[in-house]
Amino acid sequence: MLLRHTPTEITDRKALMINPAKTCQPIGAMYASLGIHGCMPHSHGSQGCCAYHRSTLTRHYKEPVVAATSSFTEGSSVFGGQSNMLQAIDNIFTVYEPDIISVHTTCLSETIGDDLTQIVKKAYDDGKVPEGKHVIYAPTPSYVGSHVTGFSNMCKGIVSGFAEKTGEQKNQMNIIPGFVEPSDMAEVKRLATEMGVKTVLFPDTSGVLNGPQTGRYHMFPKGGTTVEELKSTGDSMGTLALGSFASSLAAKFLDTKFKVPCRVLPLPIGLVATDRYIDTLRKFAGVTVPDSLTFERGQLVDVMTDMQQYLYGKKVALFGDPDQLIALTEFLVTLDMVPVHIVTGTPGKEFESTIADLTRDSPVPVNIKSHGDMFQLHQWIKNEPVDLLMGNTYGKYIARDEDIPFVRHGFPILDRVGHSYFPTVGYRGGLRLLEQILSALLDRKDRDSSEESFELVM
Amino acid sequence: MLLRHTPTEITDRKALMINPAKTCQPIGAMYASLGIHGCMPHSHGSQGCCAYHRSTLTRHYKEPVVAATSSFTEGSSVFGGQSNMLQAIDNIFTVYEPDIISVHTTCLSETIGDDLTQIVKKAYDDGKVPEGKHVIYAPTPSYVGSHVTGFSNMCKGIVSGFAEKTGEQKNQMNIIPGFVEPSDMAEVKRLATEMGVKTVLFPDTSGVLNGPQTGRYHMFPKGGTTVEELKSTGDSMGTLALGSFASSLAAKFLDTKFKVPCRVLPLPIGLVATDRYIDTLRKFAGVTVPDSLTFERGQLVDVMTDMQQYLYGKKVALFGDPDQLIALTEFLVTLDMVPVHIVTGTPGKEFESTIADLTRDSPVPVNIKSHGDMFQLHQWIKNEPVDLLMGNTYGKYIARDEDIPFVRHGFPILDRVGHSYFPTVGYRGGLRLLEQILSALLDRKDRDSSEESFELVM
Amino acid sequence: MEAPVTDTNRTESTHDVDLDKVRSEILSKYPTKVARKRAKQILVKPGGAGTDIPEIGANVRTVPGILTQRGCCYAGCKGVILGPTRDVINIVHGPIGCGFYAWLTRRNQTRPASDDSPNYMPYCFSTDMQDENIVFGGEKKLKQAIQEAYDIFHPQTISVFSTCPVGLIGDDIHSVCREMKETLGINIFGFSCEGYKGVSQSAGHHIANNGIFQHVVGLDDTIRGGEFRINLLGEYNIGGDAFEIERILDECGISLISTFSGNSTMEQFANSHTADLNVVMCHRSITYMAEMMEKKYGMPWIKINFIGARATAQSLRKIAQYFEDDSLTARVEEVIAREMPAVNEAMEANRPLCEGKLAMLFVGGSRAHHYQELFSELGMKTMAAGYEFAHRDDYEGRQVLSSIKVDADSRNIEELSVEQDPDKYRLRKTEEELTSTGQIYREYDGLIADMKPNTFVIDDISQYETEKLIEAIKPDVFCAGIKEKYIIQKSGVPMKQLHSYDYGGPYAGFKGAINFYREIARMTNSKVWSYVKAPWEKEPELTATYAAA
Amino acid sequence: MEAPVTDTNRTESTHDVDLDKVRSEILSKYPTKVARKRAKQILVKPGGAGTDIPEIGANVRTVPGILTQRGCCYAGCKGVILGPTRDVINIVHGPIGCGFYAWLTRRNQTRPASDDSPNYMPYCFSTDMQDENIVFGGEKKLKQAIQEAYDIFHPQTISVFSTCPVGLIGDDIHSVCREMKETLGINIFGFSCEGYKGVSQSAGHHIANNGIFQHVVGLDDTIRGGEFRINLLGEYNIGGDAFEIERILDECGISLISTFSGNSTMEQFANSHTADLNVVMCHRSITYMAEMMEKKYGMPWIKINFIGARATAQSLRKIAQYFEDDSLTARVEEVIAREMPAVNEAMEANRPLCEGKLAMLFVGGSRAHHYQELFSELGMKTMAAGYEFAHRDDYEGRQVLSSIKVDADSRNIEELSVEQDPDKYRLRKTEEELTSTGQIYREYDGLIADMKPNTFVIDDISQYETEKLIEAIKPDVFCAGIKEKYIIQKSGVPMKQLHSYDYGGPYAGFKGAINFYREIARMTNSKVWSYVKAPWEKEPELTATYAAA
Repeated sequence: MLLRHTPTEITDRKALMINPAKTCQPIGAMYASLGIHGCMPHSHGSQGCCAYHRSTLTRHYKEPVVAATSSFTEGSSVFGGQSNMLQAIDNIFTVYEPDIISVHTTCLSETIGDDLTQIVKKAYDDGKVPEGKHVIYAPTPSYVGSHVTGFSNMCKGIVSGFAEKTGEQKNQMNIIPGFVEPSDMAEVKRLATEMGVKTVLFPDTSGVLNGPQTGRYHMFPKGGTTVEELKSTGDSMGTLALGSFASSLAAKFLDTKFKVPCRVLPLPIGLVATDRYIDTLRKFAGVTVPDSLTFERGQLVDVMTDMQQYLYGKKVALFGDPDQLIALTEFLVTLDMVPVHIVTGTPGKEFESTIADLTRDSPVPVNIKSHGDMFQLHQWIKNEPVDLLMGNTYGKYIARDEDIPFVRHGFPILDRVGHSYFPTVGYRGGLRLLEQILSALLDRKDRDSSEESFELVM
Repeated sequence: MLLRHTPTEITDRKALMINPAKTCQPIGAMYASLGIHGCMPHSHGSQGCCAYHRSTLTRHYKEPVVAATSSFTEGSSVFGGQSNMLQAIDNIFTVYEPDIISVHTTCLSETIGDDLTQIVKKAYDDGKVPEGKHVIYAPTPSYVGSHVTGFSNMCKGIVSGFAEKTGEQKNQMNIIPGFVEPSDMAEVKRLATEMGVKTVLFPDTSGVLNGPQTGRYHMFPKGGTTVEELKSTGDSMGTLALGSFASSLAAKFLDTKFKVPCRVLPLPIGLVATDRYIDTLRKFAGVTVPDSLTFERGQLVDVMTDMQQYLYGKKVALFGDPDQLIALTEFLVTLDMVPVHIVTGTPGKEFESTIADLTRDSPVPVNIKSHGDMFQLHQWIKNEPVDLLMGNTYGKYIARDEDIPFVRHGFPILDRVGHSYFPTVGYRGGLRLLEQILSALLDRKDRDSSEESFELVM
Repeated sequence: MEAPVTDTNRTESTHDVDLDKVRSEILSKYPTKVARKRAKQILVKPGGAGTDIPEIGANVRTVPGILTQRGCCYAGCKGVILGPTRDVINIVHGPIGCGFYAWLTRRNQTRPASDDSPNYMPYCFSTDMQDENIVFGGEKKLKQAIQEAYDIFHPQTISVFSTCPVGLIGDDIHSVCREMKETLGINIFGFSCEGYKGVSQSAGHHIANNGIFQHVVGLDDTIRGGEFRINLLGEYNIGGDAFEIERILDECGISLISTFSGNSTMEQFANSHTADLNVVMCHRSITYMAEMMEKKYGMPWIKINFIGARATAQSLRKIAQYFEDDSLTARVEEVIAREMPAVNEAMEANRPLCEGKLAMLFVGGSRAHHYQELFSELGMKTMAAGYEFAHRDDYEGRQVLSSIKVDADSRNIEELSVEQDPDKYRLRKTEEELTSTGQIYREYDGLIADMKPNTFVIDDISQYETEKLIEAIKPDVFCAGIKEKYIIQKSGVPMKQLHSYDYGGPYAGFKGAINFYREIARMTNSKVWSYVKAPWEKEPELTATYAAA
Repeated sequence: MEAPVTDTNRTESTHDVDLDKVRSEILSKYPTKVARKRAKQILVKPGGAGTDIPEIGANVRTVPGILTQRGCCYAGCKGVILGPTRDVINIVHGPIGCGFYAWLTRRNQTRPASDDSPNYMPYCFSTDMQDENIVFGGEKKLKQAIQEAYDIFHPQTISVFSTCPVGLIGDDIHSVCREMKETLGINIFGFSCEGYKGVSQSAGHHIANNGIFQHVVGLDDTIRGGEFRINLLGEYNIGGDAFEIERILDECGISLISTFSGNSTMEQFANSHTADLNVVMCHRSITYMAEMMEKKYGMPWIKINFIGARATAQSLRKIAQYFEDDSLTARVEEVIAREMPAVNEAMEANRPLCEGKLAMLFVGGSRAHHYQELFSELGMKTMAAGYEFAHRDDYEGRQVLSSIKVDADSRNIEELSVEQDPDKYRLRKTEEELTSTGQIYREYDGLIADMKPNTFVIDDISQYETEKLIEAIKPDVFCAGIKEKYIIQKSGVPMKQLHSYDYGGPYAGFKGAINFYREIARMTNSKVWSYVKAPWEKEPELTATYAAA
């Protein structure tokens, strides 16, 4: 056994987190910043943070991930990081020539109490920011929330750094896609485009973190939301925030500050959540849903009805980010599957009540935990085994020990490819998820069948 | 062992086929006919043929597959099937109201010597074919070629039944996509559309054999090439035939009869073959390849370069249809993989020479066989084991016995979903294939790793 | 060709649909000649008790061009009867398709005695006839194929199946088989089961029965098993049904000498004439065998049914009744008592989810009859049923056998003339002894007798009729085969394959009943069907631009 | 920020690139202050023999905003040195990220003695500090976390790692550890390895060495193993390197008392002072330990290297030389003779595929030096190399140690004052005895000495410099870490991770050399790189409408 020391008996823990189902804010902020065109993320802290975040993002996307750091030393930790950051801004604009530097903090600079607003102002005042270039920022203390919180904070940092109101409303919708894959962001946009709705989608890492091999390295590839688009978000008809944990903060900011009305929806993973996204967009933008989307929807329903026997009643354990889990849980319930253990590392009581509501008709008791960990999930599984495990790559240890079919979903996925190219949002994404779930279950069936029950037609 | 009687020692067989890698012509013709809008395929033979073909297509697509039959009795077998077919045409137009009936023969009616040209003429002459409706046909003797041959013959039947030349050239290309999935047909079309090339793609089973669940059954769904489009094929700028075994016959017919110039290309599976398709279309139609396609291409190359270590030198056994195998072999060679055993059941010497040419730089001897069978493939594998097996669902028996990672590809796939929704042609299709191959290899790696070498990051 | 989506909460009202009107509407679409023919095959079972069983058109040709569920003679012979037997090499003589389509597609499970016992079922053997074989004849190739099969596999038995062109070109497979049997010294025989013979699979069943009876049954006189020795006829072990029946019989102390044909071997067939009783599941496909064995070897047969918990209990009691042994009777009752609590528990758990819902069953053989047991145990009504390839006796009962006219299609299927075997005939019980057991032998009352009043009985239902039935009656579950499955589901009606069980089963016996209850409860209560309509289809109007709260 | 695609057949010409010009171009982009700093860290090794080793800037701060390969002190302490030991519960005291990122990401393989031997490496333990812990202090939570870890797992050892905010808020982890050690009666100790300490991972190595030396080494005096007893220092068992070295040592009859730290246990560390010789792989990260052990316990150390087949053979001979035992020498030669044929065969097979090609190596520790062995065995030239976190002695050799100025960043890292242990000190060999073995102890000549003339040596290379180097020199393979991997590959240059080996390895020892030859041959000869350009990019002009043949 790989996790040989995990006991079946569950004891209460108050202080020790074991095998977390989250990581810290700055990496989420870095990811969000990469979804802005021409943007260099900057980590205001010691250089290990930046190295770790770049490594993790790189392993997940198998793509270049650049970001700079203030490279704090013991001295800066005592006297504050202003000088490091000013120096960094100067060097970055000189050497790497981005259009934007997007600064996020770390536990270190937050504990010291560095004031980003003041430092950034000083950078502008001191002429460290070349004409037409920008520095935006967000506080992302690692000891609050999770990587999802950091993403959320940076989304707000982006709009608070760029959004303007000209007074002339634009016939466009803002869409904040949430902490999802580049492929998902592209798919969210494609669905809107298919409906004839013009969108400003931000952040947008498609084309950035799933870019082509061209034989030339571009530090700032073609993808990402442009400054011009971001500025226009204050003039949009409305904002759709997908995933309340990751996206509602920025949407509410635009609502409060610029009176751009917002709707917060779950991530459009699965049939019902995608329906909700499409239908909300339809009503918001006053458009008709084209037959092409109704067709895609029908294909998903078709596979759901055709394959229902393999899904019905199958118990699932899930871990990951709250927005993902809420949408996945709803999808699984829609499929007549039974999510029984659901853990996110991200704190937030609304997570537990939302999941409880989605699973209220469950035939068996459901274990739900926010700010939980994978150690607890594993113990739950030992006490109540499941037919399927869904989560990021770390789940493979539980899957192997407990011999459970495993579908990789979420962040990070470090040992397979595909997630950044094929969406799991939208109807097509639902089909992909369904294919993955079915393959996992049917592969297991094939593996475990006796010779007499090993069959050709399933 | 499931195939416990398969010996390692290979003996020469001249008469007994064991575990075929093909089936018979009529099913290919039925599949092609389903790609015509408003068309009822009709099997001129005893009713078992039709039942078997419908069953097999249904199991593969998990969709309604309708087709009628002449329901031969012993009497018709002695006296000829003309009366059955005339009766059938009358009944079909009356009860099911298709726009077209597409007749193919069987070994039975071919052996009897029924003359379709004459019978169809009689149907028209006798007023059995309502105004504006059509009967087209193709001879598809089961004892010649394979299901691919039947598809090819019906493609020719379609153009010979519909194509016209008005003398006024249309700014459009004919594309014959070959015996591929509905998803592939849609993708072939999407690529052309993305290039700004207007196409008549036929047959086109997308939307027919991967249709939506809408709560209403439509015997003749929206998909399929229309009569109007088919008529216009004689006026097109040119024809691209994808897959010489399945598509060249119809293309050459259009070339010979209507002077529509044709190019026969391998199926656009994998990088190089898709390049060839795109570039040929570019030159043929005089268009520029849009950045969006160069981007998709670059994504595929990116995964190929990033994941190369997992692919390099891996030995693969393949079986299936010749057009598929030719394209797959080229793709595998492009990936630095090593196809070592390649079997198609379809006869045709050019298959062996084409594959031999593609694998001429192979580091190991390559076994190639046209008109071969899976029994021989299995024996080859026993003598020279492989790292991966690719083929239709029947391959699962070999994969289990020999414990080989298995990627389902080809026809029929009876125990998984996905093939009809997600293409394997084009660059996106290449990504999907690559993901499937990598997952198969990495899943195996995970399974076989000792605990000490079981790892998080791959 | 459209059937509307089924809405929920509508089962009550549909009990009152005027079926005669539906029937007329269906027939009105057909050309006159077709309508006249189909009219005989579409019955509405009259209301009121004690009414006579009406006559139905059955085992007649399908009209060309009318989409049928039916297959061919070869399918019935090779696919159904001979397919499930593992120790024989079945060579299909013909073009490749026939062999290919019957290769592993029927879910006949089999359990070889050991890891090296023969099991050729995962293999497909074909002569793959080519052009030149059609022109110059295929006998030589067939002979060579048999030789190659022997050289590679050394089987005890090889059988050969003729496909359509073989009959036409005149290959004499039987003489080839005789010659090779002599040469190789193993049992080799052939079936002239060309696809065009008869009007459905049924012809193939008969041909298969004849072949096995002539070439295999009676070859081995060894007495095996215990005191109560039976053959199970017409159980093909789809999804493991036979395994469950074997389990139950074993627990009752009843020895199963052979099953025709599921989890079966030629060895068992050869020995089957030594049993004391034949019990028949599928009345259509295998009763030939029961009758021939009774004539030649002297054992009687009874119709039983292991589909449905009550039917299973009843069938066990019938077997015990035949043997008239108190210990057996006691043991049977013990087994029933042990098995029924779990069955009842499952029944009670699932019945509330299914009660009052409507089913339709259109499958071949006896299943459209047998499965009504399970639906009735769930409180569901079978609103329409019919067979794919039945004869009138399957519908109306064996009492009509003598009144069935033999038409041209049936006349061509050989009826073996069977005599008492001079050595091996052994009368198990005299007629008086049989009568004194208190039950009736060699009898079957057919499907219609068990149907509720005001229901449809339809023979060889067409695709068009299927759509119309669904439209009119809106069943909650529809049972048929793979060709029908997705057509029906596209109408929003869950469909259960009763040929292949959709990779489910077993459904026979006690455990099978539990499986089936759960399966039907799942199908008729699954949430997925409620998502068929998109929100914008339900509420298409647009409320201007959205105003935020 | 673009580097052009590499074309093929260009390696010859790039040997002649004017590196000084390249260097000037690189520096010209930087702001003056930065350029001045980087100028000291970017050397062109002069041509001509016998030239002095130039001085290089190393172990100095990275300029803020300049993209660096470097990590932090915590990464060096927890990630590198303490990570690979399986029988200790490592609790990271801080917000969750630090624990999360160091969780299973370094491919340190480990092989517990049995299925129930402790192995906590797949676990991540953290106090997951929240807001309130930052405000009110985290000591209480840490104490509770230790208690919970003990209650659930009952480990023999627990260690604690401070992350950035812990140092700032003043949590005294050492007193918590002392208290809990007393309470629980197991070994518990902490590391003040806050991320901001020092200028790179290097600070963390030193802190880790100090901690293990103070709290573990010397606890167990049992004499284990055979006649020739060594510790292997600086081998972290990435991809199984340590397993291969263990195999070779075992075949030579050399007992490995402990490895610092790969496939390692606290039990072995506790016992390590009983060995007779320390052999050092990674000069940067672990020589502290060798020096402290020599002072306190009396065993000498030598620098060895198991990367490269010749280097492996050489290292084995050096060990044998120390022990001055004929039988050991003979056995070592035997092993080398047995292993080399396969190595030579692989070398000869792959060398023609690699010969003349160019490599660049920028990895931390000693690997940028060691791996030049393997490239040279393949006939490849290393055109540029440098370290991520080295000090001047790693480049210039230990002779410069005394001349290195201690700056503010280094001064804060504690230098333990070590004395001879009154009881356990045992001088293994006198200086004379050491000299008479014919080799030099406590010595390392550094990377620069082994570089070919006209090559680059660059300390703490930046992303910008990496791009410029690739553009100018167009290497055939580039070695660095995960952050660099895809940036380099986007330029069309195959990239080999020499931290994690890209899920490859082992590359140490004889078998490792064979693996590496094959890997590099694959990378530099793979077809995939030839497909980077689309046909329409190569031949963009259009030839009107296509005319068919």
